[in-house]
Formats: sequence, C-alpha cells, structure tokens
Amino acid sequence: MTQWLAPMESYIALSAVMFFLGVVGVIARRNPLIVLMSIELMFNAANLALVTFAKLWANNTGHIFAFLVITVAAAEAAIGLAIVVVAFRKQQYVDVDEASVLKG
Amino acid sequence: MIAFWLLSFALIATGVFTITAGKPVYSVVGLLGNFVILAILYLTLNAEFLAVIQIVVYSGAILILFLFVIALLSSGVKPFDIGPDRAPRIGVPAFVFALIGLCVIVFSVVRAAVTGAPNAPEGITGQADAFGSVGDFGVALFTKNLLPFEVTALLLMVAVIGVVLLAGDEKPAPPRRKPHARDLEREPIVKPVEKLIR
Amino acid sequence: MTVPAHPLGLEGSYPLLFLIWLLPLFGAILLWALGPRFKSFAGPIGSTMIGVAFLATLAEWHDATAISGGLAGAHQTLFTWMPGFTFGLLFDRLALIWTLVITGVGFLIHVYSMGYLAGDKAFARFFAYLNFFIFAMLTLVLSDNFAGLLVGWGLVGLASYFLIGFWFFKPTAVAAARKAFVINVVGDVGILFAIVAIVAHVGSISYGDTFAQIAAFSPHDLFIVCLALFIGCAAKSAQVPLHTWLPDAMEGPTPVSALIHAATMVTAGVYLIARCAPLWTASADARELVGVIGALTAIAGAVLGVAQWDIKRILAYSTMSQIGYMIMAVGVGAFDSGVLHFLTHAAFKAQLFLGAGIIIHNLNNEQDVRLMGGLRKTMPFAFIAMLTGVLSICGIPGFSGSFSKDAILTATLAHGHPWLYAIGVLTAGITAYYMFRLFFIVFFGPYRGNVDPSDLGVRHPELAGTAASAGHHPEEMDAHHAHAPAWLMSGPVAILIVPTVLIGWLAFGGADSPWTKFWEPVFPKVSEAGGFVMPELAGTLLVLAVVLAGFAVAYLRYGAPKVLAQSVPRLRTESVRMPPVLANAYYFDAAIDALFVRPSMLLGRFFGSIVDPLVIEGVVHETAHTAGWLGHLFRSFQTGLVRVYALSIALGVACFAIYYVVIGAAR
Amino acid sequence: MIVTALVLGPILIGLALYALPKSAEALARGAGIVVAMLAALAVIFFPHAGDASVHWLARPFDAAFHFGYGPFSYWIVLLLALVTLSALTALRVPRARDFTAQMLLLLGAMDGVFLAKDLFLFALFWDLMLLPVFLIMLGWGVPSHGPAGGRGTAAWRYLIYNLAGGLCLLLATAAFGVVHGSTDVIGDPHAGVAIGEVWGGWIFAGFAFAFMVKTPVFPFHTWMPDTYTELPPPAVAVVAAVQSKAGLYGFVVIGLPFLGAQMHDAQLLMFVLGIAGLLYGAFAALAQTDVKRIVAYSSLSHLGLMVLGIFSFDPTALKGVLVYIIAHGLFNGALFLSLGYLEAREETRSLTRLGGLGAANPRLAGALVIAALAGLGLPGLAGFAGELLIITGLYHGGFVVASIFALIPIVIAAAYMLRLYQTAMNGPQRLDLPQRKDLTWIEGLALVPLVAGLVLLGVNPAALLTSNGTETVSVVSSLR
Amino acid sequence: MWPTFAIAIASLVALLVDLFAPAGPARRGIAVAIGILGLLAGGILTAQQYGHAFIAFSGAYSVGGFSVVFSEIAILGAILTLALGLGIGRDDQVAGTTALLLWSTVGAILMAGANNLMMVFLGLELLSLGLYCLCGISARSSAREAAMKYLILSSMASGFLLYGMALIFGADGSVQFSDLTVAPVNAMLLLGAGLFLVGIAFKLSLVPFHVWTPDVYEGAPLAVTAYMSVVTKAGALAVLARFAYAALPVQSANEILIPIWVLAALSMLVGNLAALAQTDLKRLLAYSGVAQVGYIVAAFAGQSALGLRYAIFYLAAYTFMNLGAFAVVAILSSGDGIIGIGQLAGLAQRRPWLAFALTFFLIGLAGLPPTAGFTGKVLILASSIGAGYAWLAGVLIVGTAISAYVYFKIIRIMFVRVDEAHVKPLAIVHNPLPWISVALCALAVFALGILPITPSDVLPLVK
Repeated sequence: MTQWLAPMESYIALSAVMFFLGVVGVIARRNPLIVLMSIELMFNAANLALVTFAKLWANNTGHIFAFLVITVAAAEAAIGLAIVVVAFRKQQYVDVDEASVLKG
Repeated sequence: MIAFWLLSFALIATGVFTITAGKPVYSVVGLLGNFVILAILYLTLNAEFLAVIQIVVYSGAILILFLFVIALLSSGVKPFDIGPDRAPRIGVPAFVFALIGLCVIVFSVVRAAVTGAPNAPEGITGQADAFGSVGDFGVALFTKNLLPFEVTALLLMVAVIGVVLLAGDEKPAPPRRKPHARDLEREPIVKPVEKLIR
Repeated sequence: MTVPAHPLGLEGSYPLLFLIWLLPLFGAILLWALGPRFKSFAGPIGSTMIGVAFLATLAEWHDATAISGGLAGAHQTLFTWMPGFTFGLLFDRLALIWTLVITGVGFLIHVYSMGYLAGDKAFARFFAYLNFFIFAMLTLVLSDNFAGLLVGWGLVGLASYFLIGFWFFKPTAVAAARKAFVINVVGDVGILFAIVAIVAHVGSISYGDTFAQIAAFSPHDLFIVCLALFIGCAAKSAQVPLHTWLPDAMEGPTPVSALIHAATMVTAGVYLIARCAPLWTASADARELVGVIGALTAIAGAVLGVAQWDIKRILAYSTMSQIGYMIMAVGVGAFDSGVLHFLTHAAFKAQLFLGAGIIIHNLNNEQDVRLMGGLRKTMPFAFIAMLTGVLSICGIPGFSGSFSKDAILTATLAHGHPWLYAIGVLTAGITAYYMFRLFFIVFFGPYRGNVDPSDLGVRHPELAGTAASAGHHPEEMDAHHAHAPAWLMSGPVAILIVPTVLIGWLAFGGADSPWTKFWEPVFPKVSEAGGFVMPELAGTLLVLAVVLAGFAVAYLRYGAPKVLAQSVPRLRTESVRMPPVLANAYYFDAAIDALFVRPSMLLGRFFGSIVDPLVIEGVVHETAHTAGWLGHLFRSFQTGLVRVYALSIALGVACFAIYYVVIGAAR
Repeated sequence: MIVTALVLGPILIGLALYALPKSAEALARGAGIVVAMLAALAVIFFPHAGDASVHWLARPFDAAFHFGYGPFSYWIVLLLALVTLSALTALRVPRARDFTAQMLLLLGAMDGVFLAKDLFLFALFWDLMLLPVFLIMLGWGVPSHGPAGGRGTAAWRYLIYNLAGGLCLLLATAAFGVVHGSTDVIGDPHAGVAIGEVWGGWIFAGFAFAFMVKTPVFPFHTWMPDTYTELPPPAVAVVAAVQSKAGLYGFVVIGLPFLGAQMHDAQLLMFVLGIAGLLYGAFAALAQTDVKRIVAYSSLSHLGLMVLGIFSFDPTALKGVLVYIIAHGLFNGALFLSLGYLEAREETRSLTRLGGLGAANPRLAGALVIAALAGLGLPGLAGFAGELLIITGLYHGGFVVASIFALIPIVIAAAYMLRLYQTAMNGPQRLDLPQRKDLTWIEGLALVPLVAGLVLLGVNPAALLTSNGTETVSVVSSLR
Repeated sequence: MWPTFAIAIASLVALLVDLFAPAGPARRGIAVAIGILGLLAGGILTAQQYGHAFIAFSGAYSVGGFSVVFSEIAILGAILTLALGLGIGRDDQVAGTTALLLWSTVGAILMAGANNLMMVFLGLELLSLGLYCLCGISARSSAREAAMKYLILSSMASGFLLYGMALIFGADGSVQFSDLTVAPVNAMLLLGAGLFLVGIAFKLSLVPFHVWTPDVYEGAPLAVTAYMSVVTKAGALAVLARFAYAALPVQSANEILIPIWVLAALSMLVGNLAALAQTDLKRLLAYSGVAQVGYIVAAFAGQSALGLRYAIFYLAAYTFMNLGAFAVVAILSSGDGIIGIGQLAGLAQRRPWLAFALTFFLIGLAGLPPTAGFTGKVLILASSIGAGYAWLAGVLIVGTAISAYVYFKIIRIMFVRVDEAHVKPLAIVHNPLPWISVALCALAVFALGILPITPSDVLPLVK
C-alpha cells in the first residue's frame, strides 16, 4: 500500500476543520459540558496535525507530544468537569451565560 | 484515497454533530464516534500506539467522566436546560472567523509545501520497533523525553488534588478566627465618605 | 570744568554729604520704629533732623566751594552693582540749589506741621513720612547716576503716596493716593526705559559717562531717550496729559501739599531736564517737544485755576501752570531761568499754601472759598502772607516771581519760540486773574461761612474740603482743635516772606547777574536760529501790562465794592453757570478711565474668568474627560460573558493569523 | 558632604517625625524650624562645600549620585532654606506633626532638585517634589473661590499637569543619556554642547515642556492659581517662592549648555509665550478678588519676564534673571505669608469683604505693604534690580520691542498691588470682620529674613553676580 | 532539576503532614510553613545554579542565568503569596492549596527553563491546571465563576498555542528551540509562530487577549490573584523572551515580533485607560497589571541584551510593588474580601503606616521616585530608545501619564481629610507574616530603586 493514504496537506486541512469546529463550539455553545467537549476537539485536532507531521518528518517526537497532550487533556477535563459541577450545582440553569456576575 | 475521504467525512460529520447536538449526551456520543475515527486515522499515519491510547484514554476514561457529570448535574434535582441567551447570533461571527482561520491554515500549509524527511516510514508493519510502534514510542519516551513524561506525573497529581479540593469545598465554611472580628473586617467603612470623594 | 576723577565733580570723600543724605532717613526709621513713644516730641525730633541737614548743606557748600574753587562739584563714590552700574553722590551747583530748597523749605514746613497736625493720632507717623520724603528727595538730587535718580524718583513717589493717603480712612484720600502713585509709576517706567537705552549705548548709568559720550547716540535714539526721560518728568511734574493726579493729591494734609506738591517733588522734572541739559542741548526735537508741552500745561493749568472753588485746588492748578513755565524754560534751553523760577516758585507757592493752611486750619478744615470771605479782618496775618504770595506769583515787579517769569519769557523769545512766548504772556494774565479772584473772594466782602452752602451753589460737598472733616474720626477732629502755639504755624510763613519777596533779585541785571554767572560753567549755551533778544525793560512792561489787565478783570468781577455787596448770588450764578468743560477739567479723568482703566479691568476679567477656566482649562478638561470616557467604553466591552471573551480572543487570533500569512505569502 | 546632608537630612528627619506621637505638635514644629535654620546656616557658612559624588549607573548611560552647588543653585538653595524657615516659623497649622514632616520632605526634595549635578538625579527629585505638595494640598487644602474650586480639584490639576511634565522630563532624560552617554553633566564645563540635530529637537521639547509647566509659562499656567489659592499659607510660600523657579533653573543649567542650538530655534516662540504670560498675568491679576489669586497671577507675569530674560541669551539679562529669581522668591514668600496672617485673622480672602484693617493692625499693614512694594518693583528693592537688569539685557540684546512690552506690567503691577493693599488695609474700618489682635513679635520676626534679603539685594545685587553669575554668563557667551 | 524536585516533594510533605495535623490555626500554620520552607529550599538550590549553564534531559531543559533569574522570581512570588495570604482557603484546605501552589510554581520554573516546545506546553499546563482549581477555592460563588472562565478561555488559548506548536513542528520537524533558529522560514512556520505568540500573549494578558484578566482577578481569592499577577506572567515572559531572543530565525525575527510590540503598546494604553473606570481594587490592579506587562514587553523591543536585563529588572520591581500592594490589601481585607477603593477613605488618618506603604507601592507602579518602578521605567525607556523604538517609549510615557491618574485616585482617597466621626475603626489582620512581607517588599522596592542591579549572565539563552 502507498505510504500516504492521502497527501499530507489534506490531513492538515482535516485537522484544521476539526480544530475550528472546536473553536466554533466553544464560542457558540452555552452548555459548559459541550464547551469542554469542543475544547477536547481542538486538542485532538492538534494531535492529528502532530501525528501527521510526525509521519511527514519520520520523527516520533510528534507521537510523544500527542501522547502528552492526551494526558494533559485528560487532567484538564477532570478539573474542568469538577469546576463545572461546583459552579453549576447551585445555579438554576446549566449555562455559561449564567456565569456573568463578574463584568465591567 | 477513497477511504480517507470517507473517514474525513465521517470525522467532520461527527464533529459537527458534537457541537450542534441539543443534549450533552448526544454530544458525548458524537465525540465518541469522532475519537474512534480519529484513532483509525492515526493508524493510517503509522501511529498504532497512539491509536490505542486514543481509544483507551478518551473513549474509555474521559467520555465516561463526562457521562457521570451529566448524570450528576441533571439527576432529578432540576431540569437540565438552557437559560436565556445573552449573546444571540454570536455563532455567525464565530463561523466566519472559523472559515478565515481554515483558509489561512490551509493556505499557509500549501504555500509552505514542506517536503519533510526524504525517507518517509513505510506503512504499518506490526514490527516491534517500526516507526510508531510501542517499542519505538517507549524508547523515545523514556530516553529522549523523560522529563516531559515525569512532568505528566505532576500534572495528574495536580488534577487529583485539585478535584478533591474543589469537591471538598462544598461543606459550609467554619469561621477561621474570631467570628466577630471577621464580620467587622468584612463590613465596609461607611458610605458617606465615598460621597465625599469625587 | 571736567575733573579727572569724575566728569561732573571732584572725587573725594565728603562725610557731610552722608550727614545730609542719611540724617532724614535715620529720623524716618527712628520715628517709624518707636514714634508713638515720643508722643508730641516726634515733631521736634523730625524737624531737628531736617534743620541739621540744612545747616550741613550750607557747610558742605562752603567746604566744596573752598576745595574746588567755585564749586565744580563734590563727587563721592558709594558702591558698584556691576560693571557700568556704579552708584555715588554728586553735590554740584544744581544739586546744591535743590538741596537747599528741600532742606530749607522742608525744615520750615516741618515746624509748621507741628502746629498744623498737633495732637493728630498719627503725629509721629506723619513726621516719619516727611523725613522719609526728604531722604528720598535728597537721594534723587544727590545721585550721580540715572539709576540712583530713579531710586529716589520712585521713593519720593512712595512718600507722596503715603502722605496723600495719610488719612487712610478717607476713601477719597486713598483713591487719590493710588492714582498719584500709579501715574508716577508710568513716569518711573519711562525713566527706566531711558536708563536701559543709555546703558545699551554708553555702557554706564552715570551722568558723567553719558554726557561725555552723547556722540554714541544717533539723533533718533537721543530723541527717544529724551522722550522717555520726559515721560518721567511729565508724570512727576504734572505735565499734560499726566497731570490729573496733582489736584486730587490735595486730599493730603496742607503741609504736604506745600512741601511735596508745590515746592519740591513736583519740580523734580525740572531738575531732571536741567540735569540732562547736555542731552537736551543736543536734541532740538526734544527741546521742541518739551517746550510745547510745558506751554500747554502752563495755560491749561491756569485756565483750570479759574474754574475752581476749592482753595487748595486753585493753588494746585496754579502749581501745575507754574511748573509748565519751568518746563517750558528748560525745554527751550533756558535752564538757568527754569531753575530760577523753581527757586522763586518754591518760596511763594509754599508761602501761599501755608497761608491757605492757616485759613483752613482756623476755619476747621473748610476749603471751599465760597464759604469764606472777609477774612481780611479776622486773619490779618494770613492776609499779609497770601498777599505777598499773590503779588509774587503774578509777577508784580520787585517781587521775586517777576524776575523768574520775565527771565523765562525773554528766554523763550531769545531761543526763537514766539508762540511759546505769546502763550506764556497770556498765561501770566490769566494767573493774575485767578489769583486775585481767589484773593478777593477769600479776604474781602462779608464772611459767608454761615451761609447755607446750597445758596452758594456748592453742589458736591464731598468734592469740596468739607468732605475731609466729614470723613474724620472724632479724635482727628479734636486733633485740629488741639491747642498749639500759634507761632509754630505763623513763624515759618513769616520767614518765607523774605525769599518770596527778595530771592528774585539774584537775577537782577540780566546777563551779568550773579545768578547767570553762577550757572555759566554748568549749562551749555543753546543757540537757536531766529532768536530775538528783547530789551529786559520792554519785556517787563509788556508782561506787567497783561498782568494788570488780569488784575483789573478780577477786581471788576470780584473786588469792586458793589460786587462784594451782593457776592452771594453772584457766586451762586457763577458756580451754576460754570462751563462743564472746566468744571470737569477737560474730561481728562473720564478719558483716562475710559481708555485705560475700564478696558484693563474688562480684559482682566475676561482672562481670569473666561480664558483660564473655559478655554485653556477646557482643552485639558476635555482630554481628561475623553480618557475617562474611553475607560468606560472599554469597561462596557467587558460584558462578563465567556463566549464574548472567546470571540474577542478569536478575532485577535484572526488578525494575527492574517498578518503572518501576509508576510508569509511574500516568501 | 554638606550638600548631601542638605538633601537627605530634611527627608530623613521628616520621615522620622512620623515616629513621634500625633500629639507632639510643638516638638515636631520646633524640630522643623531647627532643621530649616540649620540648613540656612549650612548654606551660608559653607559656601564652598565641595561636590559629593557616588557612582551610580554604568549602563545604559553613566549616572552618579552627584550633588553640588552650581552658579545659580547656591542662591536658590539659600532662598529655599530661608523661605522654609520663615514659613515654618510664621504660621501654626493643624496636625502640625504631619504637616511639618511633609514640609521637610518638600525641603529635601527641592534641595535635591537644585543641588543635583546629575540629570537623572535631577529628574528623580523633580518627580519626588510633587508628592509632598500633593499630599499637603489634600490634607490641609483650603477651599478656593476659584472658577474651578473645591478641595482636591486643584490637587488633581497640580498633579496631572506637573506629572505630565515630569514624565516628559524623564523621557528626555533617558534619551539624553542614551545619546550623550552620560547624565552626570550639570554644571560640567567640559560636557559641552553634545546633542546633535537628530535627537536635539525632541529632547529639548521634552525638557522644555516640563520646565514650562513647572514655571509656569503662559498656556500651561492654569494649574497655578488654584494651587496657590488652596495650599495652606506656609506651603504656598515655599512652592510659589522656590518651586516655580525649578523650570527656569532647568532652562539655564540644562537648556543653555547642552541644547543651546535648539533654544535659539525656539527663541521666537518663547518670546511670544513670555510676553503673553507677562501681560496675561498682569491683567488677570488686576481683576481678581481673591487676594491669593492676585499674587498668583502676578507671579505668572513676573515669571514671564524671567523667561524673556533667559531666552534673550544676553549676559546682563541672565544676571538679572538670577537676581530676579531670588528677589521674586523673597517677596512672593513674604506676600503669601502676610496674606496668610491676613486670612488667619479675618477668615476671608475676598477683597469684597476685607477693608480698613490698617487702623487696628498697623504691623500687619506694614508687613503687607513692604511685600507689596517689593512686588511692584519699587526702586531700591530687590525686584527693581532684577527688572532693571533683565530689561537692560533685553534692550542690549536687540529686543527693543520685547523690552517695551516688559515695561507695561510694571505699571499694572503698581495698580493691582495697591488695590490689594489699600482695599484690605485702608478705608473706613469694617466692623463685620472679626477683630483680632495685631501681629505678635514672633510673627513679625518670621518675615525679617525675607525683608532683609529684599533690602540688601536691592542695595547691592552684585553679591549674587560677581561671585556666581560669571560662570553662567560664560556659558551663554560661548553660545553667542 | 533539584529545585523543582525539592518544591514538588515539599508539597507532598505538606499533604502528608496535613493528615496528622491538629485542626485549627495550627494546621494552617504547619502547611504554610512547610510550603515556605520548601520554596526557600528550592530558591537556594536554584541560586546555586546561577553562573553555570548546562542543558539537562537531552535538550528538554536548560539551566543557566536566565532560567535561574526567572525561577527565583517565580519562587519569590510564591513565597510572598503564601505569606501575605497565610495560605489559601479554609484551614482544612490550606495544605491542598499550598501543594497546588507549589506545583504551579514548579510549572513556572519549567517554563523558565523550557528548551523545547513540549516543555513549554507542559510547564504552561502545569502552571494553569493548579490555578484553575485555586481560583475556585473560596466561599464566594464569584470565585467559581472566575475559575470556570479561566478554565474555558485558558484552555482555548492553550489550544491555539498547541496548534501553533504543531505547525512549527511541521515546518521544522523538530520541537527544539535550537533547531528552530535554523529552520527554513516559510508561511507555515510564521503562522505557527503567530499562534504560539497568541498563546503566550494570552498568559501575559496582553490586549486584546486580556479579556479574562479582570474577571478572574476580581473573582479569585486575593492571594491567588496576587500569585497570578506575578508568577504566571514571569513564566510566560520567560518563554516569550527565550522565543524572541533565541528561538527565531535571526533574519526574520523582527517582522515576526512586530505584532508583539503593537500588543505591548495597546496594553499600555488600554490597560491604563480601562483602569480609570474601575472601583474594585483587585480589578483595578488587574488592569494596571495588563499595562505593566506592556511596559516589560516593550523592553524586549529590538531584542537587545540590555533590554532583556531591564525587562528582568522591571519584572522583579513589579513583583515587589504588586505583591506589596496586595499584601497591604490582604491586611486590610482579611484575606478574601472584595475591597472597593472607597473603603480606603481616610486610611492615612487611621493607619498612616499602611497608607504610606500602599502609597509607596502605588507611586512605584506609577513610576515615580524613589522606587524601583521609577528606575526601571527609565531603564526601559533608555533601552527602547537605544534600540530605535522611540515610538514605543512615547507610548510608554503616555500610558504612564494615564496610570498616574489611576494610582493617585487611590492615594487621594487615602489621604483626603475625612470626618473622624464617620469612620469606624478598621479591624486588620495582626499576624506578623503579611506585615513582614509588606516591609520586605517596601524595602526591596526602595533598594532596587536606588541600586538597580541587573543580572549580567542571561545570554546566550540557548546552548
């Protein structure tokens, strides 16, 4: 089989699409959980890019990096969820717009 | 080639579903699919170990965590719904921005036309020390990149302690020192003074 | 006549000069510091200082003459500011004459004041001021340079300010004092500018260097310098148009009027021009200017004198007019005649004022002549005093005034100014008219003091002297009733009669008179084209004729028996019919007020309450305001919504990305 | 050593005063007076005290803690000590401990400004000088009747204007240091004219703005009347007498030697501004009713004259500026202090309410009239000497028109000073005013140094010129 | 690596000891003490590294003057934070929070020494994760809101940063800074660098990436705010400096960095202007922090060696001034209160020394003598003028002028006369620790202002 399933650029384009899906999710959605998931999307998009470049350069540092990112993402997700829980358990709505006491 | 297009279509579809789903549960499902497909893409990029990790860590751990939290927040106490939208139609500029960013990245990548290493690795061989295999990965991780690996330990530790602290923050706060003094400290100096000062 | 050490005098150290100069200052400080302790001894102390100074002057005169045969001048260097600014005392003939008058007349008036202000609450303060004035005046005349002169110039202004406003509870007096001071500062500024110009051209402020290097000036510059100096003279000597302060200055006590505003200070202008004779000699334009101004002042003052009812104001205008004579004289270049007239005028005008003072004092501060009359019998001494004074000022031959006046008039003609001569002669006539008018109204006819003022047409009592008493505090009132030995006031007047009558004889004999001889070496001769020398006798007779005419008119209008019989209604009609132009002194005050005072105040208010707070401060305030507005704007961006923050970050990223792609596309 | 002590001593002692209990007012006041007196004596008896210099920075430019007397600064520092002494002696102020401390801080900071031989140090003290004034105005300010009255407003205006100036000074200093390589240059004859065309303009602009705000020169003066009105009398005496000279001092010791070319370029502008301020201040003073505002505007006018003197680049004028700086300091201090007495007694500053005080308070009247006469440049007093020299220099330098303009304010000054004095002291006595007793001998004594200085300087200004004027003049003549 | 180990271990010890500690203040004291001791140990160990530079862990971490200085600043910040707040949260939380604080500090230290992209990312995350939690440790709901905002926005920024790193990796094939210097400059690299800078700018809260700062600073517990305002910025500045000075292809470094200078200028202006309108003290200090970082970044302009040293100097000065101010506020507000500046009215009459201390720190921030802020500003001005960035110096002056208004607003309120009758006695924290830290900061600010010592051994950053 060929060593590239598709040209490297298309992989990056794909990751870029995924990345910006994540960005749009963060900006457009109000449910904190979905926002967190969008952030996961962004990280994974970055991972895809890293892995692609790792193959491109035949340098597995990209893999290591991606692995670390996964770890970080896990830790961040844990903390994020905890914060969401404590932040919204008392709130009437689970909605990031509710958290707008601090302003100005 | 065709496979890539199918995969990418599916990836994007699941991603879109994730961020557009009405209920978080659906998003979780979408994200699950998204990650699985991503894992497959890793395989096509000779990152077999990462593919496995992707499935295990994300699908196995993180998404379950999400499901728990969903359950926690919506457990019978009150409806799990959305409040009034304070920034309506913010999605539009976001989408525009996303398109711009997309074009920018793709353009720059194409413009750069990086050739990369002359000898690109072969496809997945299954050999223990091939590029992206566990052995290759492990060696790199524990020799060249030991420090980052160690740091992850700290990271996870922080996560554990942090979550414990946050969760433990719920019990009513006992007074730290003399409550009277505390109240006195809390209470602001009288307002007339503020008027006195323009 | 130049002495190597100093062009104008014999260098040396003259302790007596210091005595003359500083004794009054010492007296002033002494009386000012612990005057109240002295009680009524303040007067004697002050007078003694001046008396001693007078004697010292005589002694110094003798010494200096002995030293530098014929008194070339005694010069004493004091100290140096910086190169070019050297101060010193100069005691030459000019300074001698003025010093004699200042200390002599000054002494007499000090004595007189002891009677006039006996028991006044601020008795000591008065003598402190008087002494201070003498010191300042001596500084003026003894200085050997322009800067020192200016110092004295300013200090006499200050002294006159204090003395005019001596009764500082009288608003009129206060206003008059300020007016006098401000107008005099205008003069100071003129002299200041002259000094600046002189230093710039000559590099020194001393008379000697300046006169030695007149060549350093272009004619134009020289004229400018003379003009600037003359502004000073005009202000100080009440020349048109800076004369308006002099009549108001009569708000001060009468001895002050006599000493400062008749005898000495107001003649400083004459001194300055005489002192700067070389400059004027060198600049024909300056002579022209000064001569004309002098003549104008002479006639203007005389005409106004006709229209006054306040006895002191009449004398004030006559002073103004007489100084006009002097200025005209020195202006046309007849310096010695000008100085002579200063001398005689000092005598007879002091005489007149002091006489008037006696009347006012006895009439309890009544100054309006319409409320007098028939004082011939009640105050015979004052009558005699005033009579000699009047005769002398009118220039009746034999009295000193006539010598000086004739000298001036002939000189104007001799220097080729027939018009000035004509004006001078005319003025002499008018002078005779208003002086005798005063004389008749005051001394003849019935006493009108008990007549209701309105019947006499006394319209503005606050302008007349009566206001003075109105403003008085009780203690001041009985101050003037306080009993003081009569000779204190009559004595000085009696002494003054002598010079009033005789001093003019110095100039008897025209060209070879001692007076002319005395000035030979001092004043450069000014020779004019078209000069016409009139025989002395003819001149005298012509003037006499005009004077007699004036006298005749005055007699017919005020002195004739049938006129005196019905003086009350006549005076009434006259005061009612008084032409407003004269009553308001040609509207000079109104004009100055409208031209300078009001605009300045308006401008000041405009600056202080429009430009500052609104314009300049407005700009600044707007800037600050904009900053605050921006702050609130940024604050409003901070909506508190996470998604909005995220969007703004994303937009920032977009800008970044675009920038980098643009620069990247170039590669 | 002495010079360093002059700067640090007051500051340290001022801080130390805060360690005293609040109640120890008399002690604190006494300490302040003693310090000021010692400062004065030190300046008088050690006129030749050497420089004290400690190396400070090597990069980005050389700088040193370098204090020392300069041609102008010696006399200004003496003036400062005298005025502070008089101010502290003259009037009592509530919360004397804090007030005295602040005054001492002010004294030290201003000593620092005038004694600094290093530009960076100069800038440091220049900014430091602001704080005590600001704090005094906040803590002891008296409400003003000005168009923009209200306590604190003036403090704001003072701070913002002067800080803007100070920051420009800072920028200019940094640029100077970078371009010239060293800031240890003030009064250094060998430093020479060092700033080239490229930077010169900007650096001069920075310095000039700071100096013009501080002086103040015409369009930047609006902070001054309110500040002078609201500051308590002792403080305003010091600020008006000395702090306003910092700008002129800067023009002379920094502008002339190092930025001469730029100053020549700016000559016309500065002449216009100077004359504008000259007339503006005089006329504005004519119409004020608040006595302190009258004096404030009058000093705007006087300072304009000094600006003219400096920018005429004429040696005589420069000597005149030195004389006038000192004279102005003396009579301004005396004026503000006597007005302080007036205000303390009659509880008003408005000419519409004052009147006829002379009868009851002859000594107060005497103090006020002496100060006022000096202020209107009475021949024989110090102010006259300064004016005469400056105007002579102007004429000699060929600026005849300017010299004529410079004469006008003298007349107007006579008008407003007499208006001030006569309205307050003369006229019939007013019984609606509080009747207080006349000046005590100590209050009178407080003014003696200033008045004596006025008379001495008027009789013989050469004392300033021959010894110290020369150096400055040489700097100028090297320019022309 | 010993310093980081020491600190990490110290936090573990703190956690362990806490299990057996008695309840009450003692528990708190023990935890704080252990934390401070651990930090001190770390600081001393770090100081010993000064002078000998070497690369550890096969190019992952570089030890040397540069990393030492920034690490020391981070450690210092952490110590002062612990001292002024007496730990964070309730007595039973202090151990945990202290541990988190220490680990975050480790993250900052790692950023200071990070020599490749991975380490930068990990250090950043380690620093941030701890702070996400710390922000939420408070009885106030606003604290949790702050935590959530910080989490979401910061993660998003990390996403950008990460993607930028990916692109850089893609363009270069390596994550080492040293390789980056010789990388071919192409569009991808530039874009990657751009996104990377975005991530850093977010942590530095440069305008327009500062939006999170005021809210988070206001919501977070006082001590955490103080910590963020110093240590986060120290870490991010270290990364920025290394990136700007040693990781960019030389020929195109300038044009890559231009946007950063622009952001610095914007921060000086916007930060100060926005601070004008603030009434909450912490929020105001947040905005002023935005501006202050702008000043520091301005010192990098032109990548001159002096500029770096002056930036470090000003960072140290800022650390002391800012933490000093926070310490005073902590004393006044009993740890975790929200303080409106109106509450300071008449402070000078009741607590003159506190008022003077706060005034001193504020004039330092405003750049007036005799403080390190003044000296530092002049140094920065000089360096940016010398590097040919006079316009930046001009903006700095304008910003400072505006900031004066901000800080003197507070000073004025403290010193303006108020009627004693209106004012109630102000109860304050009496524990010596905050007072000591105030005194320490004041002393340091003054000393640095008089003797501006700057580290000489900071270059080269990459061996």
